[in-house]
Amino acid sequence: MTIEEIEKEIIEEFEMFGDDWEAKYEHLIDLGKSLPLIKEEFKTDDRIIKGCQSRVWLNSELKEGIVYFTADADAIITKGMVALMVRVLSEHTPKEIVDAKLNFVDTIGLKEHLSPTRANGLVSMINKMKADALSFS
Amino acid sequence: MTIEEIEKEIIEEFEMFGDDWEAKYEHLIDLGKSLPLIKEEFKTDDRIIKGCQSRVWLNSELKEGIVYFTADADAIITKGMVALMVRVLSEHTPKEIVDAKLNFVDTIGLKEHLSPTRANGLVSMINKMKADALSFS
Amino acid sequence: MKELKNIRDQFPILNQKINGYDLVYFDNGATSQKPLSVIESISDYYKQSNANIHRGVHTLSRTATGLFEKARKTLASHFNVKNDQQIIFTAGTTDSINLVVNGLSKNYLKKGDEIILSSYEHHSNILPWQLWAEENGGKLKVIPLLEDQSLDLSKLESLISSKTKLIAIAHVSNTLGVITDLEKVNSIARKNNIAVLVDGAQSAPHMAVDLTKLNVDFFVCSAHKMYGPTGIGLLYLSEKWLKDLPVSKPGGGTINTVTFEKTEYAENALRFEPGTPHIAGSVGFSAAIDFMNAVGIQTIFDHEHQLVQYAQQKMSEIPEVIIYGKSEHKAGVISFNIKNNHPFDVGTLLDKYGIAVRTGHHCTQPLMQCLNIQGTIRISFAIYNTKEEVDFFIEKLKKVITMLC
Amino acid sequence: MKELKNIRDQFPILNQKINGYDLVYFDNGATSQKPLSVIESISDYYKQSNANIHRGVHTLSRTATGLFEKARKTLASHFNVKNDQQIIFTAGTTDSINLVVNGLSKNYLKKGDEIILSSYEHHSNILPWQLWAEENGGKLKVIPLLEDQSLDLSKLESLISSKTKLIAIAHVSNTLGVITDLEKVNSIARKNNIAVLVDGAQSAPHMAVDLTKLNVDFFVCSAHKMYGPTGIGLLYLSEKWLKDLPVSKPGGGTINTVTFEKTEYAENALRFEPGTPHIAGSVGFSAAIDFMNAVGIQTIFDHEHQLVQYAQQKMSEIPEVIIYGKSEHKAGVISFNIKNNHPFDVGTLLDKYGIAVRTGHHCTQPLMQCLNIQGTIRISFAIYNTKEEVDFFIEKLKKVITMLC
Ligand SMILES: Cc1ncc(COP(=O)(O)O)c(C=O)c1O
Ligand SMILES: Cc1ncc(COP(=O)(O)O)c(C=O)c1O
Repeated sequence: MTIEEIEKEIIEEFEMFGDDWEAKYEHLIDLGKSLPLIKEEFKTDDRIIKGCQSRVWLNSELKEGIVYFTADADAIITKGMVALMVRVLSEHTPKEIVDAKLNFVDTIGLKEHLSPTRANGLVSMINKMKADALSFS
Repeated sequence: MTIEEIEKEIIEEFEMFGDDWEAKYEHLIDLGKSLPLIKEEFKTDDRIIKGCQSRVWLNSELKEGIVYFTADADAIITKGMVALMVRVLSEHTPKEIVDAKLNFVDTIGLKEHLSPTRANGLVSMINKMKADALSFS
Repeated sequence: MKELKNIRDQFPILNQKINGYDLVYFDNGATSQKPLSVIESISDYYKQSNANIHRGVHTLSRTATGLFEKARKTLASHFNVKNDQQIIFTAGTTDSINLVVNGLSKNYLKKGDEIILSSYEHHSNILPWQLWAEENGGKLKVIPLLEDQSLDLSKLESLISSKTKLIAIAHVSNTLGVITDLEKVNSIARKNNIAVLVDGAQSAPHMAVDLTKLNVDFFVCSAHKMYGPTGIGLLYLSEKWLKDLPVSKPGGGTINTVTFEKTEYAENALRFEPGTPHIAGSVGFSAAIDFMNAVGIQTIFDHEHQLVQYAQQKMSEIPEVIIYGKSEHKAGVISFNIKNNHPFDVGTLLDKYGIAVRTGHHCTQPLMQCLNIQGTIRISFAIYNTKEEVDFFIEKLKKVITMLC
Repeated sequence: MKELKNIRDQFPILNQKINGYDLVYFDNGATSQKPLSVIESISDYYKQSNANIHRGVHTLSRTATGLFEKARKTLASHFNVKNDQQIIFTAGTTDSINLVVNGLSKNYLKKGDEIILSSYEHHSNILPWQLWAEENGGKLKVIPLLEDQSLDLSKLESLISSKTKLIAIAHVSNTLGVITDLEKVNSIARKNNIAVLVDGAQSAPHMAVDLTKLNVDFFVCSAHKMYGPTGIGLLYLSEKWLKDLPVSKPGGGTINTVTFEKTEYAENALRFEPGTPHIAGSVGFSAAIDFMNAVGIQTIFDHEHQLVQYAQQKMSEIPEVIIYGKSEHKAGVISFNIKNNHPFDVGTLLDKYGIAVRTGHHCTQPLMQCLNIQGTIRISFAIYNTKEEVDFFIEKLKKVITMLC
């Protein structure tokens, strides 16, 4: 699937909840609760992306021209967002990742989590994902 | 004359000008222009009372229980006010000086010159006159 | 006391919806909201009286100078300080502390000297001392916590050595709400001839502070936590330090005379207020003090105390809640966590219900290290908060816990 | 340009009587008046968006943080600075200069080093350097004046030695209005590898300043002289100094991590903004910049320049008037005296006619010593001043001269 297709899939998934933000957040929390997305051995300090409050760990690997992300976060909502980002961006080419607009965050009504004034590490994570992709290209 | 009698005399003198503040200030300037009120030898740095802008020199002497003030200022309006103060307070007993209310300044419409936020040395001068009188008593 | 309804009406910001819910503002420890009287005092200042102060011969400048100096008097009388020149206007608590540290490091603090802090100090009352210590071979010592997260003052004397020069201590912990027994701290300090700086950022908004009675060397606080504007705070100096504290931040207005070779500084508060001060801020600060006194400081304290008792009672009935700072002696702050959850998640979800709380380390990372946690959720009250808001908060907190757990 | 009448309407304070006369506000060099847009941006902030910034998870805190960071961007773009982190909010010009001096004195400035100032520096750009020099065995050197009271820059190179570390210089003299040839100063400094601090307190209000083009190390100014609020100012750091300037004023918000033993400071502008910033001030500062740009900086400069030319012409026709700073290259300021009269008297009487001027040394005592005078009377213009006001001033000045002489 292309990045846009995955985004579309996520949008449809969230559309089911309509305006019920509580249900949306419950879903996000469930996503966050799914197994750790990163190997314990990768949860090292040099892989931490510091947000003001919640910490995010990111590992990026290139295999045969395709980037693989694994990640984790210590706050569960951030982790849910991280899970979405990994789902969207992982297993694509560097160029696809760098070009991704990630409009879905806006559409599913979680835009606030991408605001640079938000006290989490998510914005930095996306920047890091793109930077890593760029460095592979 | 008592302090109050001199004050009354000054009030009458200024009443002649009615609401004409220009005339009042011209009179004040004339008072200021009258000969220096202090002997040149007394215009020493230790006799300076520092205001923010205009400087006032004050000399206080006690002779037979009576306080004699002489003073000068480098700004002419301040000097006019100084002349009035000396005229009112000089040649009285320490107690009379300390007790003086100096309401005349208010009545003749020059009250602003006695405001502590005024950038001249007049308030400090009156404080010094009273302090000197107190030290003599 | 004015009726609470009436008081809330004076805070226009409270009358708004966040995510469709009425705003519940429980982040007063970070900054309080401002009553109309404060907001209008600032606009009025700019619309009617604005001018630069000191040395001005013109009418507006005299008016502005008068307002600024009246604000100083208002603060002096509020804190029961006899000589209003002991009240210095600064940019806030942090600025005040830095001014003291920089001044003291000129003569008073020497290489090898020691400063005592408490375990619950705010970064603003740690970092300036730490920087001094690093650069000058000084040392910081820390008063430990008791089981109930109040200070173990029985350890204070054993921390004191012949090198101890100052105790810098919060009057009220911003994270825990715990009130420091300053009388005890101060009597130990006096006995050992040690200076005391009190960080009153979290006490001045909530309780009566009598600086003559307190009799410490330095007291600092911020207007913005006291219903006043941003950008202005206070530094109180004892009579001794008003004379003895060296100028460390000079500039226009601080002087009697200047040549390129040599400067003679002014004798009074002005020597510590370089440049054009925050005149509008002083006017707003003064209006805030008037507001607090119109309501009554004791009324504010009692009201907040009741809210804390009530909320703490309700919260302790929720099994997942861990409350920090269980001391009875505390001001309007509750810090807590939800077992096995990150404070950030709780804060994010509460915000969805329009409830503004603070989460994280609250600029007290060393305290977090003592408690061995990453952060807490903090609710903190002001006079305009209500029992109904606490009820709503409790209801939604329970909901959030079901969502997260 | 908006019509001038229209502009005056935006300044409510101008619409008042002083001693029965219309206020003529010619004290803009001390502080400017504020347009409604600035006043209301501050009230609106307090009525709608007030919260403490950074790290906040709740909506209000995000809004307030957004406003504060937007203000930083507005300033960066106004001064043509690419990285907005190079814009530091301070309490004002004086505060900015002290922050630079304290930071530089940690590593950059060494015992025996020399600083070059100009003859017309404001006390705020003398005293912090002087204090550093006194305490650290440093030395201040002074660029002399020419006959026309502009700087004798031909002497600059001869003042430079291998010990010279910095030139601290006003962009525009607050007393004389003379504009410094910064291009020349800066090219000499670059050639000799010397840092340059520009005191822009009197240029930023009156003319376009392109900091990328100027290419100096430090630039400082105050909002209150630029139609903005009190209590806030700016410190611009070059890319190099944003990295290299040591933190000298630490506190809450400046850090990444803190323990009692060691602190790791933040990398960006935050490291220089300890404690709760003047958030309302940043919002007002930003609104003031928007106001200036809506009118047009060039329009402001031209308008004030015309007023200066006009007033100077009229004043030079009065035989008792002595004007200082006759350089052609000047911003909206005229300093003068009446022969054999004290400036204080002239100012006092002008105030009686509702004309607000500044008198005295204007915080430039060393310049007064150079000119061998006690003080001057200074009139200084802003966009809202008019030719009619100048006419009224000239008429009353003549009247005052007859009263005094
Ligand atoms: C040239 C110059 N530098 C510095 C200052 C000090 O500015 P502030 O009082 O806003 O700190 C002023 C203002 O009077 C000034 O004109
Ligand atoms: C106890 C304590 N000290 C110091 C500060 C710093 O105050 P400000 O940010 O106003 O400088 C705060 C505010 O967060 C505080 O709570």
